[in-house]
Amino acid sequence: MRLLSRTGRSLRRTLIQAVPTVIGIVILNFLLLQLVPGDAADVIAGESGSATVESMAALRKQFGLDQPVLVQLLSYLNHLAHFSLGFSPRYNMPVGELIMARLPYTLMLMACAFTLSLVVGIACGALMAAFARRWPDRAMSLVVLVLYSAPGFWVGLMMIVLFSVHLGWLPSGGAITIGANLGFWDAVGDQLAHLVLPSFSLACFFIAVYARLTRSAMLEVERQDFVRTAQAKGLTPFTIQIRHVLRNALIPVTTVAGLHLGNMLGGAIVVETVFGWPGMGRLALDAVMARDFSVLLGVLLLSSFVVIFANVLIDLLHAWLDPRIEAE
Amino acid sequence: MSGETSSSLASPAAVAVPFKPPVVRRGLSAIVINHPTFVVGLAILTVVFVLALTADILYPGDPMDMVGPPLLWPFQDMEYPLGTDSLGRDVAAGLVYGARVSLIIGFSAASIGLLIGTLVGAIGGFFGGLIDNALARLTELFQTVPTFLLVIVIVAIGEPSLPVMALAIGIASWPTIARLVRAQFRSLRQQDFVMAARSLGYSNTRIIFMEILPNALPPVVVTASVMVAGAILTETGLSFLNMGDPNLVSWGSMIGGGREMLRTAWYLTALPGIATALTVLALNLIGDGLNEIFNPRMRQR
Amino acid sequence: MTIEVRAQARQPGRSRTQTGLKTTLAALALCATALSTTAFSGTARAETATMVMATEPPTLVSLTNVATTALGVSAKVTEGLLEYDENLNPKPQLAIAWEVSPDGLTYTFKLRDGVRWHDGKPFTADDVAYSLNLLKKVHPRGRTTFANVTSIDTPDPQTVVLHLSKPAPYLLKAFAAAETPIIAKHIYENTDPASNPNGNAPIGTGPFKFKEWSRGNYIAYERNDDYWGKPDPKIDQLVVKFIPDAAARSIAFESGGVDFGYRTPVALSDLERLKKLPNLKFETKGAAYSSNVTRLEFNLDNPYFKDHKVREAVARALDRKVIVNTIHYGAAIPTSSPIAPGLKAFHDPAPSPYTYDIKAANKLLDEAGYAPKEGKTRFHVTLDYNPITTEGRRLAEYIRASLSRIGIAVDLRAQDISAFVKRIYTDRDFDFTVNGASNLFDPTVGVQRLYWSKSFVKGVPFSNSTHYSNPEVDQLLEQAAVENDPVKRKEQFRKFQEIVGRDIPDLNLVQPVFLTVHNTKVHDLVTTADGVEGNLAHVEIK
Amino acid sequence: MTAPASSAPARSEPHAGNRLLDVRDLCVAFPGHLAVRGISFHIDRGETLALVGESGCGKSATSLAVMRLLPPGARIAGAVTFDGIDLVQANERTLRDLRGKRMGLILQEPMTSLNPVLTIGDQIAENLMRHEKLTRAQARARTVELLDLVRIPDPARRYDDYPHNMSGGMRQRVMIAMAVACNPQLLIADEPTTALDVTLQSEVLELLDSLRRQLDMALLLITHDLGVVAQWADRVAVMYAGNIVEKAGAHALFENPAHPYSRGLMGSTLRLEGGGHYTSQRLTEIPGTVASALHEPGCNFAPRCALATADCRIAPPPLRPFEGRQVACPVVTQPSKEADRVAAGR
Repeated sequence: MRLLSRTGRSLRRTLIQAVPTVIGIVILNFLLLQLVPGDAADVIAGESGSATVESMAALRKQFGLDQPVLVQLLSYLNHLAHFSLGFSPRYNMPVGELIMARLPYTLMLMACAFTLSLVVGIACGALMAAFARRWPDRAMSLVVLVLYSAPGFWVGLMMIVLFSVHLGWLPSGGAITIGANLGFWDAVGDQLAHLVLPSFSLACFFIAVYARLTRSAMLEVERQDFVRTAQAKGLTPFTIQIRHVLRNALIPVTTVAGLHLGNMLGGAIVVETVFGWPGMGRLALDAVMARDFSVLLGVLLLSSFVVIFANVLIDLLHAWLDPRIEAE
Repeated sequence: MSGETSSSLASPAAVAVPFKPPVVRRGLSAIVINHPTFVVGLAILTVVFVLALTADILYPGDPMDMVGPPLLWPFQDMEYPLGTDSLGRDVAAGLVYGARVSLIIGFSAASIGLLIGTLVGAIGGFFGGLIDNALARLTELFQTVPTFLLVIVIVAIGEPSLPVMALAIGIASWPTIARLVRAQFRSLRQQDFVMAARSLGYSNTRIIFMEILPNALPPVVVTASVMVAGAILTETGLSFLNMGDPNLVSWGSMIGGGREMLRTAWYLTALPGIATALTVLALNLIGDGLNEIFNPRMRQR
Repeated sequence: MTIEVRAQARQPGRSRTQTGLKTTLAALALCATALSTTAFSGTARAETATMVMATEPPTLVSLTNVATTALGVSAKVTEGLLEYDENLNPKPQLAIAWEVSPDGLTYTFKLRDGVRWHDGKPFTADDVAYSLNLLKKVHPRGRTTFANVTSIDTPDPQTVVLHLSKPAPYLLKAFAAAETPIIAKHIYENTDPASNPNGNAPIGTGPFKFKEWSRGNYIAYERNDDYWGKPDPKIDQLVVKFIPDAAARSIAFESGGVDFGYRTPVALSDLERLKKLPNLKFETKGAAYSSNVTRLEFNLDNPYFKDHKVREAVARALDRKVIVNTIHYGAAIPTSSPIAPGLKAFHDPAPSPYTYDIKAANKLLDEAGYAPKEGKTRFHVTLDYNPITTEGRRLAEYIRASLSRIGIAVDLRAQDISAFVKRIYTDRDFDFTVNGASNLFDPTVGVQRLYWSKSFVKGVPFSNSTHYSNPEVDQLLEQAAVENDPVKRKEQFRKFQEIVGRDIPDLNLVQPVFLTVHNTKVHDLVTTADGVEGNLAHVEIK
Repeated sequence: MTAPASSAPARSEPHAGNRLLDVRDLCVAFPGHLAVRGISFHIDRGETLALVGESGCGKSATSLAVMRLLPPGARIAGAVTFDGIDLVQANERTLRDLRGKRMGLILQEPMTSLNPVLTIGDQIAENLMRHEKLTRAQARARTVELLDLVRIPDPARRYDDYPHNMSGGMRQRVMIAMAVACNPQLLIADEPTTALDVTLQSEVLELLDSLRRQLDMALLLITHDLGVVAQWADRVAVMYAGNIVEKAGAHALFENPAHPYSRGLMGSTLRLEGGGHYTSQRLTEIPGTVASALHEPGCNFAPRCALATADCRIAPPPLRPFEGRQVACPVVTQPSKEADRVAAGR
């Protein structure tokens, strides 16, 4: 019950807060994008390798580029008011539909990478805290630091060479094995097999972040008095580490977890390019190249929603973890 | 109870303490011994700095010049110890000049980010009220937009060159600092020394920069090293997507250039990757070390 | 009694924590690997051919947008009147017979009977007439290709007659499926061709029917069971997969993830290694329909490149052998003629008068009055390069290194395709640029636009970017456009190549050789001039 | 305040059976600081021993050393025998089976010594289930009984409360319930009431003592508050700078403190019975500070001691029997006129 009332309240509060942020994002990016040289018509002509004056004019009219900027902004905002993300002339389909085709893949990749980084990160953090100041801690800290320092896509590339080419365990890219019309479970297995490398490549930076965070949080908690009380009860160290120390250390970790979602989505762009993963990140990149601003704004909006919504979830997790919050 | 047996009034020493209590070291030797990681980080960074500074002396020619046969493996031809890339350019020269580019971008982007972030955080944190709310919304806005995408758009606006990239990464990375400084200012604002400064009639700006900022600096300094590391990683990402500055050899452009030959000449991707990882590792180690030095409580462990 | 001091250094009860956490981590790693190995060995698949492309096409019908990616997929569903052999001689497709009047002003096509659209409606001459008229209006090259066509009439459902105001010797080679797609009148009539949903879910007469397009992931086509060319096609499903990363594409070929790809789908640097693999084959045929030329285009309004001596010096500073071997790893043909070697009928193999000679280049620059200042640099210029191909950048880097040897300091400028097109063709804010242009199927359509002074129009990409205007060349091009006699036409183009070769408004460097890479189990992949851009009706998996 | 019901028999021959905890020459060192410098004491079953001294004299370190809960950096030496088991040599497993089951610990700061994210009931039940092998339901029932035992109102409902829902006094009761859950033989209370206000102090101590009698537990009471010692302790050990300077029966110590430091402590405490008014009676001060005396070769208290002689500075004085107690001061234990004069002058 406590959680339910809390959900309603925090959802409402975040949504109210979210509206100005979203409007801000739209306007800021719309103006920013006007400064980008070249427009969608140039792109199509560039790709086609030929054009005539008439075909360029026709394209510009079709893209609505011949109207003044303000009119374009207002038409976009009124589209938004009707909950439609506008129409993408380049892909010749509504932006909403285009993004919805890519959104599940990005959500899958993000969810997988986020859980992987949290679970593995916290496990490593706990292990490092358990062995504090001895060789396992030093060794793992170094490994974690290397993960933290190496460029994500470089790790991805190296993993492709190792796991896909030499060992052949995992597919080198793409989202599913097409045309293999596998049974349901095989399809799920196949999807997971494709998901392993990209999500680890995206997650490796964040595993390091959460591991270091958990380690310092746990070392902090270990100095508290109630840990001594627990020891005085003769509990096994494993129970103490998990039930008492980790349980309290998770609170500072979850507060920070939400902050990294923004740049995890950014990192997804490069990972999606390396693994040919049909996510929103690459769509956004292509949209910038293709100067298809309605698609780019659509992606920016949806990714902001994903980040805001995820923060609401994290806020709930935080409240569940820390009963003191409810007393506010 | 080791030592003598009990005897007359002279009485034995109550008990000779059987071990020497561990000694706590002070001063410079303390830093070296208590924080090996910090020293290692500093050492690596100095090596990279020296390489970057002496690039002209080590490799006087233009690193992008096609000097040798293409695709030489490292140590295959001692004239090019680390081999050559697909266009016959010396990889070693590329790494050395790349160090210069990466450091320049790293530090300039971080300083832009620091500048904006500190200003926004300080003003927001200090004045509070409407300004703080607006600035907080702005920070949040920049935080929700995927940072990398913002960098790409800014680089697409300006032409992909060193200054534009540094500006783009700086603009995309200031929110982290803003949040940190704002939190610091909000807590430091209520401290007594601020009341005292106010009572002496100091102006707000003087209080912000001369009184509160020095106290808010330690965590900022620690995050600064992490920001430099982040900037270098973002630059490699940009160059990897062929958005880097074509007139400069950077580690990112070398990784990007070597990407196609991943199957055959994987050293073209591996070497700059390791160089990047090492430099970023050094910066992170320094960040950790600074954190421990500034944070005495940690030292007693 | 000595008390052995037990160091309290270990927090009491540490050993149990280590073992507890260690076991959970080991278990986690174990199940991850188990899961992946079982799933990946998929069951046997119905006969499917998988084609790989680097980027996703904007549309599936090359009607209003002829991006190379669109050309790659359009013909599978939307066929053309004719197809062509390696020497561009026409062969029947939707048209079974064709006749050109001696004066070249009337073209008559006899259409195949009993052909049906995928939605079951019959295919008739009205569809062809409607298509050609629409192409003339909306197709990026339609205006020039069908410029002389004044009217099209359909005496009976199986016959189409084109009437021309002036002869168009190149027209008969324009009817390939990807270049001139024949679309269904009942689908496109009174709709806006650019935003017609058929572009995303095409209905045509081709061997494959559109099944599904998962954006950013793949396009799936299924066999058209009542295709007019029975027993083709011999495969049940054609899948087009998008892999943006070159290294990943090489890996896909090696691991059998994809069956074939065209326009050199793998990294050039990987060619040597991949050629040793037993399960891969490399085909040079199938690229005759659109031979590309990589060129260095001078902006003749630029103070330096206005001077012929400077252009000649640059010409003498570039070694085409190095470009072929180092930049293209051997997969290119050196050329100095504006007409690509691929257009065998018109290409003049005569070598350029300006051979590779660094000393002569330096002398020319001295004569032109640009003495080197403080030792080395004569002057600074900026080189823009077309970002679409990776070779473009590497060629720019080669030019920069070569010109530094004759004292010209070159700064490279990178931008994406849209900024590049705007800078070169609209703003004309460039010194010289590395660019590529396709000669297409005939010099009048593919080459004339680059050298004809009237085609210098601001804002129109791939027009006369050098701003070259030579009345004699204009006259030759205009005559060849309407010259019916092939011998005279060949001579006109030979003379054109000689003049341009001397004026060098731009330097034609190499013609990249587009390789089609396919698995050995794929047969009859390349049977026409446009190769994989054709309808792949005869493809078989054995 | 009533005098302690009965003080333990005067120093009598230690009969092994009754001996619960025997500490011999215990040393504890932290990095850079020698906290405990070789102390010895014992506790018999059902007896309350108070360890009293200023803060920093090593009494808390001693309590943690007994339960082997010192932080990793610390070093320990000497022998601590608990019911026949030498805790210094014992391995982790035996120690863990002892803690909570046969030894209970109560910490000083109720605000921070309970896990904020677990209910108080779970934290008590945890101790029961660890040692008594009870099912969850049985443990819950037993916990409710325990909460009732420590006089927490409406225990069934309060089981599911979190620490932040309860007051300081309540939380200390929960700590006590937790410590006595498995009916331990020895209870160690490290300044259990220092953080509470006075009214609560006596309530908690009275509860502690009644439980001690009910469950026949020995109590090692660590405090700096002489009032607490006088009222609740059977025997007292006075600690100064890591050493025990005097061990005596509580009653005897208050009647006639022998060691100069004990006397100084007594002098600096307000005595109500004496009827003295603050205007007439000055509280005596002990000159100097603990730190200043730390590194002296001989008796640590010498620099601050009025009776200090040359002998005191040679070697740290051992505990020697004197008037039915043990005192570590050569001057006091040696029958000389000058000592008597000073003693009489008090």
